[in-house]
Amino acid sequence: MWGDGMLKAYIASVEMLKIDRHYDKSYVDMALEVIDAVLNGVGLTPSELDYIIVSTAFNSLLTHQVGSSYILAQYLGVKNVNVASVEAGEASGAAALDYAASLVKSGKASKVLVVGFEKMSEYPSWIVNREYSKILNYMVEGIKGVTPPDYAAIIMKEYMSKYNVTREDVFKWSVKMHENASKNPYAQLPFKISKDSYVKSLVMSDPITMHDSFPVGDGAAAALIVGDGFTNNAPKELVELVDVESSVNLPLYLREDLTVFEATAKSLSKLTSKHRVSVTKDMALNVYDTYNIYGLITLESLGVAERGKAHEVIDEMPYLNVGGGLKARGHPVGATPLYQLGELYKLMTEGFAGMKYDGEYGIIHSMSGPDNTSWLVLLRRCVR
Amino acid sequence: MWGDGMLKAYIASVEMLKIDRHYDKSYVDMALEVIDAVLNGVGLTPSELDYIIVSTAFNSLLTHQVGSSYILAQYLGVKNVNVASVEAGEASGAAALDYAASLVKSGKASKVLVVGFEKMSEYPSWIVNREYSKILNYMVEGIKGVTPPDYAAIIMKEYMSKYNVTREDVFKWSVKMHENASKNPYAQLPFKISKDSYVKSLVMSDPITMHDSFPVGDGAAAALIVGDGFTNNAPKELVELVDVESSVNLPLYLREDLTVFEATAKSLSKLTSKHRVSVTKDMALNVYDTYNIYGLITLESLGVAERGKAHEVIDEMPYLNVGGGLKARGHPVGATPLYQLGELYKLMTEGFAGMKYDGEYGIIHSMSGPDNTSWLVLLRRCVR
Amino acid sequence: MKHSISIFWRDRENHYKLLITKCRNCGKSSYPKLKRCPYCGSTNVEVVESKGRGTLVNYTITYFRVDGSEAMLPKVIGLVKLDEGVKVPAEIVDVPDLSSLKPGLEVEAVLRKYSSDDPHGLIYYGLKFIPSIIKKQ
Amino acid sequence: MKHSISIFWRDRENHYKLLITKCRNCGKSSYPKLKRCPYCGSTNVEVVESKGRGTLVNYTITYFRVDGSEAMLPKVIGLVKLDEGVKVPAEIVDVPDLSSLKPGLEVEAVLRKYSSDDPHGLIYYGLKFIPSIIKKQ
Ligand SMILES: [Zn+2]
Ligand SMILES: [Zn+2]
Repeated sequence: MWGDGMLKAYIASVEMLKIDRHYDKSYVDMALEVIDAVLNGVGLTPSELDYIIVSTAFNSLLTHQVGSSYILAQYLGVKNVNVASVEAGEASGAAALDYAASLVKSGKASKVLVVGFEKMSEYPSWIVNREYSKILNYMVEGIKGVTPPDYAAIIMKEYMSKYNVTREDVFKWSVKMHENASKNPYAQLPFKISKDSYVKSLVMSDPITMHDSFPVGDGAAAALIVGDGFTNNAPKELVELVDVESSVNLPLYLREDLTVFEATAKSLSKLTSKHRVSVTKDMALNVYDTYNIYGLITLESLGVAERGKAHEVIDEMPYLNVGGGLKARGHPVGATPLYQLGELYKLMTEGFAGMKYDGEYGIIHSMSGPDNTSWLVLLRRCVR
Repeated sequence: MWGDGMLKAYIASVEMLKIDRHYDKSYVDMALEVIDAVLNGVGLTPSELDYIIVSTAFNSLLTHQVGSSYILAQYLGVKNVNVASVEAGEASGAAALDYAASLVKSGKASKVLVVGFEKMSEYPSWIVNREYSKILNYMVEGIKGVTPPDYAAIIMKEYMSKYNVTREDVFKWSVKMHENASKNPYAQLPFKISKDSYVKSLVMSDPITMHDSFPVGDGAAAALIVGDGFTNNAPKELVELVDVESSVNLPLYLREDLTVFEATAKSLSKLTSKHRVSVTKDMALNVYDTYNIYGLITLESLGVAERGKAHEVIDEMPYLNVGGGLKARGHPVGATPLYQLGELYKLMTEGFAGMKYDGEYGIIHSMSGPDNTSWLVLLRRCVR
Repeated sequence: MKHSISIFWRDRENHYKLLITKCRNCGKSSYPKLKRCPYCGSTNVEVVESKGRGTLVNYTITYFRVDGSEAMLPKVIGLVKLDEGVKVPAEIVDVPDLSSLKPGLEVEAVLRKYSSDDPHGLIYYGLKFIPSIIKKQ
Repeated sequence: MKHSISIFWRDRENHYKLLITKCRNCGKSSYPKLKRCPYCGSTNVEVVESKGRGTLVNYTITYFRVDGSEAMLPKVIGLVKLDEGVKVPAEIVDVPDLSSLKPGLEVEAVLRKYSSDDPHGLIYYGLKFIPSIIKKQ
């Protein structure tokens, strides 16, 4: 395991694009925009990068481009750099951060740029829905027309009935996420919503409405991951990319209990045994909430709330999804974990959304579908 | 850079599936078959793996599956493992090996399984051709109907005219590859061909015929990459995964000289400056020859032949593409670099295709399109 | 293209029959026909055919469009627990009154159309579930 | 779906006009209209329009099918060197006699149909090249 004697990896910069339907920007335009912002911010030229790691889940399906990592490098005008894409469904960005951290910690590279992007608005929504549904098993689920919101709906109904939780209780998640997003300049839906706005919202898969789910939008975010050498000129507050761990769960239909995310729990127990961290209410935490119900179950699976009680603790968590979560910040899939990283990185250093976090650890949680694979990224603030 | 004081990564096993149109096997069937073979060979269970890194370029396009890494893990019945896919167009497998090596060399993992697969026979050939063409820039080339064999044809014509090389000279590559493949039990086209068989072969993009290009086939290959700890019980001859380096070239239409692969040359110069290796005629070398002409130009770009003279040296290279190259072994895209690895690994240890290589270094060359990105994997035989 | 004929055809047994994988190692059953137990990874499994009856664990009425026509919406997607103990995701059809749907409802498998390629393309058939009460009537 | 309307539309200038990017940093020209020089990475670039004339660097007569119809095959795909010095990949059309094709042949840009979505879908237009001799006749 990554131990104390080894090289360390740090976040040197993260830049994000406001999530929107950017009809005027290609995936290349979006990616280059955030790459430029990162490089300009730290005073590097593209040719000084050792690696560009791309995170995208759908670029080959939605923009017809395989090998977008080298296409990007060609537009950027760099030749010496190593480039590749990483994909783990909706958790692609977390896996890309793992590759980047491994490169730095192995001594192979000292300046790795991770860029996540997704261009979700090139096709009408039924096509985007169809392609998005390929995160489930096509041979078993996709071919029968079973889609991600269908599973969210079934999980939500099971959860409400098992724990005697109301529709309103679950919807508290949306309300909090929109409240947070209203202070996030990069959020797709930066406005507050009322506690019963699901009533008039379009139903996707009952009881999941548009207001229980993420908006479809384009986005890109880039992070520069560096080794010790680069941090000499770094600001006083530095964020270490301590570790990345993930696990796999059974497909939903094979699970005994539909209302817990075992891969999420298992990934945390890996981090706990290696770093003695646990998730607390006052921790900076950024979790995947493709649907409200997934946010709640994630908190419970991370041990920060009792089963069925997450809706009671979210108001006691000041640093939970400060950017508004997937629900309100948005979910440009391959980019989402990079947005999560950006929000936490800024929260732990310069401040974000009017807040500043002084705790030691921050955790990012990303998953694909309902916990098919779940990834945790552990960040640590180092004061120098 | 990966230095002498760092942890090292080794190849513990590589297993391959005979390349064919496996209408009876899904990508999952193929992948599990080679994963099983690797694990059984070394006496591990799936749950002992730290990581499964998938290499595939087209699985989301040709089998409708995003997140195939966790789908595989679900079929395999493992939960603790970290899983992700790596994609770099046709060079995906080399990038996957780089991620694996980084994990081992950083101390993050000690048992990383890399599995490459591609299911090329789920759709009629015009659809496969269309999806395959997405390795070029869709916005510039794809949208105009410019395809990979078109570029190979133009490059070949430029090469023949510039160096006064004949059609027959170029075709020597095919003849040698088929000769080699005839001894490779995993090859898709394990038969010899005559030196003028292009005459009766179907034209793809003139002068490129089916016999100048790779066959379309399904395949899967898996490799286990391990750290020092695991090698205690290893056989006497061990292969180290020393390094992986890559570079990016300009798109073809922006190149001054169409008859050289600068990214390939640049990647070699990176390896040379770090490890003082150069490519020699008696070295075990496995290069990408999606088209004959690319094999020849690659040899020249690697400095093993003068420009325009590669066809004169291939008969002096006993360990060149011993499996028959992409031309005759086949090219199940995401799996191809793993087949290259398997052939070299076996050649350097137990022997392959009736041969045994006793030299110190072996090199794998993989690229996407005509040198858009080119990757080199450096292997070293360690006698203990 | 929407679907691949070979992907469908290779798995036709699972589309035309409800097959269950029983693990001789850990004793658990799973869906569909598999070569390896998804719970413990053992390949010591046997495949048996379900009688095709079960109860609804839960369901959703969905308007989420994944093809170009709205004609078929809403659909009912449910998770069915077979009498043999395993759960299966499937479309529930022939529901006379959507308000009659509830967890515990008895359902049974029927062969129906999944989808078709293009207007003149292939039609794919596979298993869906109907409320058992319909057959009893 | 075959193409995305927004992908095409966003880049329509490059499909309807032959645009060249000139770098003020390294002095090199490139195709198409770009925000950054692909040779040196500089963003100090200007975009100019080509006169649309050039010569064939080389070409291929291709039978490689990437759509469902064989009607359009063979096609000629060439690399054209514009008089302004940059190379452009493009389809060469209206060639009266394929044997008249050779490196150095004078060609010029014309607007033609690229492709169309479905039988009743959108038609995409863009630049191709024809032998200049045709216009002179
Ligand atoms: Zn079992
Ligand atoms: Zn320049």
